Amino acid sequence: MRSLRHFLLLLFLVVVLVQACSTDEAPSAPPPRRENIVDGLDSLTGLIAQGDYRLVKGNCLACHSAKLITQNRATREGWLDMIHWMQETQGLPDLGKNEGPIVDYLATYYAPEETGRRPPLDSVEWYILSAAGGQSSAER
Amino acid sequence: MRSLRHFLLLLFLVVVLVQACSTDEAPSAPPPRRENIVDGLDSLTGLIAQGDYRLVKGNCLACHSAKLITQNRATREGWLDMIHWMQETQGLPDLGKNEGPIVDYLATYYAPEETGRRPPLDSVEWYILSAAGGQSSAER
Amino acid sequence: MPYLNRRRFLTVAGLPVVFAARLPAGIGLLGLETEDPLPGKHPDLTILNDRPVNAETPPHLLDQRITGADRLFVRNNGIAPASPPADPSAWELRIAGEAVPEPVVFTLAELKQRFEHHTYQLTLECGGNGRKEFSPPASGNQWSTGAVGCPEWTGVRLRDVLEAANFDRKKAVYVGYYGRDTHLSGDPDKVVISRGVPIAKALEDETLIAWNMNGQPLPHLNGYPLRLLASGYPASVSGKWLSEIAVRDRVHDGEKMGGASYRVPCKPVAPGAEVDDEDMCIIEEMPVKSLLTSPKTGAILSDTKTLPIAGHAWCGSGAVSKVDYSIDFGSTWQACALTKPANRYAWQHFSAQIEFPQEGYYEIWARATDDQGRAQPMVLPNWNPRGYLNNACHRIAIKVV
Amino acid sequence: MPYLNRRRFLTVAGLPVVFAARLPAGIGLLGLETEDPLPGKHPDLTILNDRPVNAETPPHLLDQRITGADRLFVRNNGIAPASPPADPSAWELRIAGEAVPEPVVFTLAELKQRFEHHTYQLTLECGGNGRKEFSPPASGNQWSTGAVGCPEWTGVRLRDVLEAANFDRKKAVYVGYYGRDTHLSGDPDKVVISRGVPIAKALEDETLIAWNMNGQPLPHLNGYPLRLLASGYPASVSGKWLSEIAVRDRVHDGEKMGGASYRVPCKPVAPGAEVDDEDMCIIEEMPVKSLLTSPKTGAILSDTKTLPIAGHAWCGSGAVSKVDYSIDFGSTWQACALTKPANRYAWQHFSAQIEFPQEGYYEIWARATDDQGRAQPMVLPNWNPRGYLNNACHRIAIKVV
Repeated sequence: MRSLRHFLLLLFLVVVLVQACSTDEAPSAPPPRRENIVDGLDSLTGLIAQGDYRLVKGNCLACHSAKLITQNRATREGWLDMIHWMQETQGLPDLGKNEGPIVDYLATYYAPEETGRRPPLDSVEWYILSAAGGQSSAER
Repeated sequence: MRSLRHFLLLLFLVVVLVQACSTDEAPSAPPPRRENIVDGLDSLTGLIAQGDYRLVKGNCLACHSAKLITQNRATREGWLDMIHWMQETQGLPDLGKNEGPIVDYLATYYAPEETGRRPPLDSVEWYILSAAGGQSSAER
Repeated sequence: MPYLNRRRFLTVAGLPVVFAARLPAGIGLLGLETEDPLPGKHPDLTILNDRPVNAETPPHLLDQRITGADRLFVRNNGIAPASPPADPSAWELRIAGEAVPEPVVFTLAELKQRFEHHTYQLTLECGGNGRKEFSPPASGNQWSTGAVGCPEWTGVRLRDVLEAANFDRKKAVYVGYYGRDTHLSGDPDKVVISRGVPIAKALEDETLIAWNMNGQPLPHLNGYPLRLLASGYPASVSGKWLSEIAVRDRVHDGEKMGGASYRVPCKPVAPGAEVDDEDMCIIEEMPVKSLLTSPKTGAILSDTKTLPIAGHAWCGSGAVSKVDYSIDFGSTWQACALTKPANRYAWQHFSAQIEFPQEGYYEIWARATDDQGRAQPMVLPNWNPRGYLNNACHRIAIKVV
Repeated sequence: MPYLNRRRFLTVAGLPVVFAARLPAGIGLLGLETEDPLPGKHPDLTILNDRPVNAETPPHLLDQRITGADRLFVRNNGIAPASPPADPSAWELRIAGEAVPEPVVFTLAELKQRFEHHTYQLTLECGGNGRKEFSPPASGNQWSTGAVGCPEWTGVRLRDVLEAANFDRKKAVYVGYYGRDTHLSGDPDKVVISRGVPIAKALEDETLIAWNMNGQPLPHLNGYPLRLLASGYPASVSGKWLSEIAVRDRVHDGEKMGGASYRVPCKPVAPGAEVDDEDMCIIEEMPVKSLLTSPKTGAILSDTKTLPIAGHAWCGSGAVSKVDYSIDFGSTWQACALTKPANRYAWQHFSAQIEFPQEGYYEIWARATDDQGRAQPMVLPNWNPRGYLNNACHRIAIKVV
């Protein structure tokens, strides 16, 4: 089993190298989405592109979207609880030596914020509403 | 005026040096409160003992207590506004080249927190209250 | 070895992957797909998660009295069936469980033919709607206000079907459902979610096995071709892609009936408290709530100080008895006009005309009160570990200039 | 060169001081003093600032119906006179201003002898009480809930004294005060604070020139030997160490009458907005408010589910008509018993007996409503740049175990 996995990994790397050198892409096809960083975020996943974010990309996104990470906030303990819950009930394997760095990344960049019992109204997009009629009248 | 100030500063430093070497303190007197750091705070003022906190000690505490700093939170712009208000109305002199580092310190260590329209109840000190009678009955 | 297409290779290539080589067939690294994750849905829905698909509806898109199929939120726990059934009329529903003498199977065609059809407008709200406001934060999809909707549903009564299966009224305690979605891990033996309701709720007139939403077949993401509907409870009791109903002789113990899932502390706890599983209780009726759907937040009034407002109000049992609004952060409240519900569990519509006293920034807060006198709180109600049941008042921002 | 004692040297020595050499005589680096900054005050007052002295009272210490002198908060803008006057009876009060034919001076002895004495229980509350909760934060002393108290004050009516000075009723618009505190900079020519009230407020029965608190001379930090009292307005209109009253023919323009001081936006603004001075209006009547003073927050009930609560409620004009409490974050409210005020502007006392339905964590919220139907909001009311007028409900935490 172990040697099979090693073989597959080797095969995988070979294929990657071969593919990386191939130029069989039609010139008119849209370019593949490459990993890059826009406004500090990994453009493919929206993860904050600092620290060990690539470990998170490599270990967490096979089963769920990065959005499940980026929309959440938790302490180190909270993130660890979620990982253990995924391991116990959702089939996530042991993360081995990557667990520490992954939890560090999550606890650092997706830490809880204090919002109190009623957060402020934020990110309001202002627009002009005419007295003549709201946008809703057509819909009701 | 300028040379008088230089003379006073020189005199001041001389006195400091003389005092620093003197041993005329009675042995039974309580030790003078020395500057040191406890739990990350400057023990004399309660300022966060990082960055240029000594500039703040040296420039801000002649007119008001450090508590006016440590209980407040503001953005860089907000702290600068307060400094300018003190200069315009309260007699604070120009801080010269220290202004930048002082404002940096304040904006870094005393930055605003988001608490929403109703902050949580925090730092509750729990105690047992007996049905026999609250602590208030004696006072009313 | 699983097939990996070129795009997946390129994106996997740069990563310190320990897991990629073990990817089961058909599972890629997420966030890298370009297909529309919300087929049939309004483009302005907010996607919270694309695997599993979770998307909510901005308040102003819920202004319709009957929620359009393209606007009903999506809260999936697993992966929807890959493709719709070739022949939906052959879709099978099995009735089983300890309180059924022997399992019975009905096809969708049989259900339609054999039982009386009923149409109700039924509110569906995710138990975690409003989770985003929890502090300390609660894990899970960070729903804002839009995991709710109220379409018209057509189907047969669960009661009629259970009676046809000759269920044992004395033995029956609970019903539990099973559906044909797939676990995120890809493991076909894992149940995604299997929840249910107490038998009394199951036997209510409005508890339906439904195939139509607003006169059309259910949207694929909302359970096509068949789903359960038990309005007033968290939407997770209303199973999608419905394949089995178990009539249980005990409280159903399916996936996501235990632990912290859809359960809250039996006794109120301090924010951030750790709560043992044994101290958690299943959520039943949802609390009273309302949503301001018109105008959209952020309206600037430049030529008037008068503003008509409108929205909906609902609760998990009984009815909403009044809705008030405030423009002074709850110091004073004014009554809104309020309609009666189309039927039990349909949301009600409120409206009012606000006259602003002067120019300035205002927040309009809406507050519904149920027929037991319980009002929406202005602040987060009881904290719970998973962030359920936040029915705090909805509010929008307005400027009069 | 100013005298510097050894302790000051040692603490100054290590600093990058650019300012120390210019220190005026008597001014040291603060936070380094060991003397009691609050002579005569209860040791459990919370010191917000020691130069100028600002200290507030924890809620449970305000449980007395008549606030003890040792428990009244201290909000000084400058430095209190260094030492009490040798002969307080010789303390002089000057009545001047455009609406007085010519200045008149009364000694404290003359005031006591010539005018009728009056005793009222008057609430005094800092306009910035509650500032701590503002978000975005507002600069200034971060008062929690304790910049309020309600002692009994004895003195003469300002009206009687102004009439004796033959003030011009037609010309008079406002009164402004001056006191004998010293500016923080040490500059004797700088006025620390000089505020006041519209003439109608000045002429009310309860507007006093007072020398006694609870039958004893005023505490030094609260204005000994003489101060103004105009209850219902921010406490900053009630000048301490009172030396002059100016009867003005215009709105008083003394120190801290303009800019953002004790003023709020004339029209409501969004949180964090920048507001021009010309768009700010002077605060007059304070809003309705209440404080839960018993039990102290944090009570754990182990042998009972019954809890008596008590506190006070007040407002800037009229009276408080009811106080309610909630243990479910405002979903439902129960009425408290409420006393009538001892006199206008005295706070009223509320009480109730709570029966908790089960064990758990509770917050008890108190909400007062004035006789105009305006209630305390559960959340921060209108935001303003300096953080005034936060009358959001007070609440305490309780555990029933």
